[in-house]
Amino acid sequence: MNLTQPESLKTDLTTWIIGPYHGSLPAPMRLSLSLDGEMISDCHVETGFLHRGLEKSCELHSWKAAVAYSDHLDPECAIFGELVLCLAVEQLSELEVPERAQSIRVILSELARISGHLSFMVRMAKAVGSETIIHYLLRDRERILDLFELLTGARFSLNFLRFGGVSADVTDGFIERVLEVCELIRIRMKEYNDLFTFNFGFLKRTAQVVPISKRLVLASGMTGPNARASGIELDVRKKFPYSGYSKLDFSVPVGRGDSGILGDVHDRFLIRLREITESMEILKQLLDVVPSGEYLNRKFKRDFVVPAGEAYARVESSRGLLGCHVVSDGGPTPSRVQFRTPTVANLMAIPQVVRGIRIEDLPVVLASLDLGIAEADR
Amino acid sequence: MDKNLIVTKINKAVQGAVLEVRRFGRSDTRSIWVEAQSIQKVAKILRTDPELSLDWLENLSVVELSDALVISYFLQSTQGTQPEVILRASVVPDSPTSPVKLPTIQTIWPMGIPMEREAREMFGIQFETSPQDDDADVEFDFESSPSLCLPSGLSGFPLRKKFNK
Amino acid sequence: MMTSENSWIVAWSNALGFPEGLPQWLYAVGALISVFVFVVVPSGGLMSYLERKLAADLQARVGPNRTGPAGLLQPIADLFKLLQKESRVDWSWKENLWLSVHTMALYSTLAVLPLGSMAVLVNTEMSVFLPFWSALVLALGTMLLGLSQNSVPGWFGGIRVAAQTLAGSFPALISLLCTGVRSGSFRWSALAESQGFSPWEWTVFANPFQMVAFSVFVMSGLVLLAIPPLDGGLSMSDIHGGVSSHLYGRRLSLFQFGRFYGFFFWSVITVVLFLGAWDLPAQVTVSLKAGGANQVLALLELIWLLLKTFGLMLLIVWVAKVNSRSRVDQITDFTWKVLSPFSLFALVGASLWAGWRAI
Amino acid sequence: MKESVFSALALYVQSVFRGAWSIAGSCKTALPYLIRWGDLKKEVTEGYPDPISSKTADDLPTRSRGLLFNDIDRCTGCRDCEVACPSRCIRVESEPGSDPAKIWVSTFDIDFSRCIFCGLCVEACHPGSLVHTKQYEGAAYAVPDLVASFGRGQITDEHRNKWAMMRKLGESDGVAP
Repeated sequence: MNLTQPESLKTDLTTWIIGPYHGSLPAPMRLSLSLDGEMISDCHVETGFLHRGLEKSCELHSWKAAVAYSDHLDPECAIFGELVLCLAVEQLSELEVPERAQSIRVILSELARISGHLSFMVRMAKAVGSETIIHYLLRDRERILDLFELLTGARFSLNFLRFGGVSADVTDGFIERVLEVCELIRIRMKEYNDLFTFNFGFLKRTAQVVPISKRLVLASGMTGPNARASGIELDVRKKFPYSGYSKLDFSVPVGRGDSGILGDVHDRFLIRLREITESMEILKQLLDVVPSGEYLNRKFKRDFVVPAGEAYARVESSRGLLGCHVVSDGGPTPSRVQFRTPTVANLMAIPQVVRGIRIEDLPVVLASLDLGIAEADR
Repeated sequence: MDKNLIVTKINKAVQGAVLEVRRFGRSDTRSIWVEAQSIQKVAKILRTDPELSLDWLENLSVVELSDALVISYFLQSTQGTQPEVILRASVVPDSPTSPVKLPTIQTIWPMGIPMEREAREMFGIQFETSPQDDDADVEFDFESSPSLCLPSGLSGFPLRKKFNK
Repeated sequence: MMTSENSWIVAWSNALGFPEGLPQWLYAVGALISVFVFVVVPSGGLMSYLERKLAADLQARVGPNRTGPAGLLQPIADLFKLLQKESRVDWSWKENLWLSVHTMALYSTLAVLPLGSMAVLVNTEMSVFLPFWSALVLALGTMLLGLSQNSVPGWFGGIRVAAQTLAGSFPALISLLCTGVRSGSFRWSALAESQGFSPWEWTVFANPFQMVAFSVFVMSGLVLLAIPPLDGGLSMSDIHGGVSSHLYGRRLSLFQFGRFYGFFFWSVITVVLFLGAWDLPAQVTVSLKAGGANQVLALLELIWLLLKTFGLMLLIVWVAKVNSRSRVDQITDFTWKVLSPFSLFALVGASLWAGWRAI
Repeated sequence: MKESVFSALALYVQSVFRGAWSIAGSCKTALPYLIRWGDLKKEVTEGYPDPISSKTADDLPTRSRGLLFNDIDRCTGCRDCEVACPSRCIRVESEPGSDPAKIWVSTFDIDFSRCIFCGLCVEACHPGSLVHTKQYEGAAYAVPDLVASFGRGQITDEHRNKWAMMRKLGESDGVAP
């Protein structure tokens, strides 16, 4: 028996269950990984920790409460949940939204998209471990949240849209403040580029790391920036224009694979950086001339009843295609409100994406997929 | 021309599957009502037929209307050959709180797996895989039943109208 | 080992009224304790405060300002907070054993710490390599501390620290030799004399190869001791700080102070080797020595040395706070493929330069 | 043609120096913050609850939805807010008061542990007695303390006979109470 050599080197897979709350997870979900040394060989995703029965509570309360509930679909950028619900109900009850309300809605959703992408970059920075940029990003997102509070009264769950328009008109200083914030973010972009895109350390952690192939994106139903980073041209604002997007000219950034492989973490990051500049372009075009007129369709009075029928609307949220299927039986409460959320597809693709990478890359990959668990569990 | 192209194709493959073609709500997309048990065959045609190639399932939503469960598949084609189509079927459960059986579409549209799991948990629709499914060329082995969303001890299907804890 | 007439500890013990002619080891122990208590612990507190303030300034925020004027008492507050946390019930003797091995290995370098022309306890030809040995034993202690926690973060943390130290040791040694090539010997005193007070006399700016050796020495030190910019082994994001994930209370403060001490003694050695150790301007040392005020000279030299050390440490902390961490395999690749070749290049260059200068 | 050794060496050295240059570049961007250069680089943390904190309650925007306040005198006990509230956190009990036309709202509790500050109740309130204040410091040490009650308290028997006695007085000398 050779003293130095062990009889048999026991090298089976170790399992490591990363619980709902862990430093490397951007949101409460449980990953049971089977590890082969540092490499992840298999991963099982368990979600449901943020299930609040949103759709059931929409059925139990009035239509206006459903709008307040759809805020909590994706707490980070609440306006998209409200917008998709309002668009569906307006399509259902053939309620025409005045021009001014449509542009206010687009202003709010573009601001929410910028704030969503800024918090995405915060999660990326936390995963990669560079602390300074986190504070810069949060400070700039604070300016946008101040804008939300100025216009709607709340920072995150706005509850500002109503069927047929918005609940209040634009306050006086709002337009100038939005232009100011756009200018501020344009200046800050240089800092983000210095600390992120041109930083060799960040490139080393994200370039050519975990590319997602186009076939996996199509098979798993991924949408939004993750899909566009892998080269799939799908943007609801272009394919199914809603609420005045057809009149705006903006380009949709698509992954160019400029760090070697198409669809890697660096592409998914660059896409969001470019989308911030695109959103600012849209905001500038909109803010030049905010159409005057009604901000709420006068038919939406206190006792507005949604007629019987059903409708499906879709919106491009900061995470992807957000759809809402609304069914009403003419009664005071909705009979069914079903949300199609983009994070569900991301969660399903995680086991494919994560197979074969190192555990140090796991936080970076999970952050790059921008998982909003609140909208996946509903 | 394409108004009844789909209907003829489906009828040619599965006799009498299409019950009716109606406008979906007040929008101009068409919804095709199909016989519940033949959903899988119809789905295979919609997916594989080169002219139709509706290969992207955007959403699977289940609605309970006065004791009938209506399941609707929102379909799009990435090649853009077909405008958006909604495949719908309705099933009547024998009691308001009892489960219901439907053929699965996992092998045809893999992105439907989490949506089917959601429907199974919330509405009690058991999607059972028919035997000839295993020959499908599934490129990615997605987990067929990712974890549940509800606490383990909960019996009954929450989104049914008659669900009371 | 320690010539008694000019050693400061003898002077201090006489001044404090201890009887004359105590045995040598008693002086050595006295020196070790006084160095630890009066130099290392206060600089640890000051450095932790400076690091937090620097990080706050870099990140457009205020930093500690509640404890004492401008938050100066923050290190003491942190220490008490950690100390009063009660330790885990099921501590395993293995963990305590490896924590003590880890600490003993670390503080053995105290004997070698060069803190001034008269404050050097061990001033032999091998004195430069002794801290190097303790860094390796420190890595062994950290690895076994991690493995003994039988938790996944601890396990991975331990293995990663060991891999990192192995990689970092080679370029550190080679760039260590470059200084010896220039100053002719590896004694602390010889190294200090070969450099002067003004930056042009420092080894760093003597020739370009020494500059390369300096940067390689600093970076491989960071890799060797897993210090923030290159701390893949203890990364917070995926394994919760690796080895330190299951330490808390007294043990965590002990571990963190050990980490700081490693960073501190590596910077002191870097300053002594490359950045003109405790050399004050020539006329100042001569006049003080002539006037017999050895204590004041020792104090001035110590302060000048610590100033340069804190400057270097703050520079490293600044780079750590701004840039992102890299993975352990990237760190070891970087060490083998970039630091080692550059250190060899620097060694060859420095020796050629010294040889050409000699003829 | 195998790539010549020198071009590989040049590429290697160039990538090392480019890497070092980019790290230095990032450090340079953080430098102005260190020396507070220009107002874009000042620290943005606001002291709280220091007196000099800039964000006191009154410089919040006009529409900000803080803790609710109900002016009980103008409240008619119509319970519209209770119906409109999505999280059902308002509880109203009312009964006819001394003057039958005017309602005595005995309890009006808002449970701030459930309230999502959506503002639907303020919209539904006709008399406009329920408003959002600008207060945002609503923390409490125990969950029951989170319930804010604006009611006038239960009507006790001595209230009733006092009113009955007043009503009798009122009818006798023809003066309404």
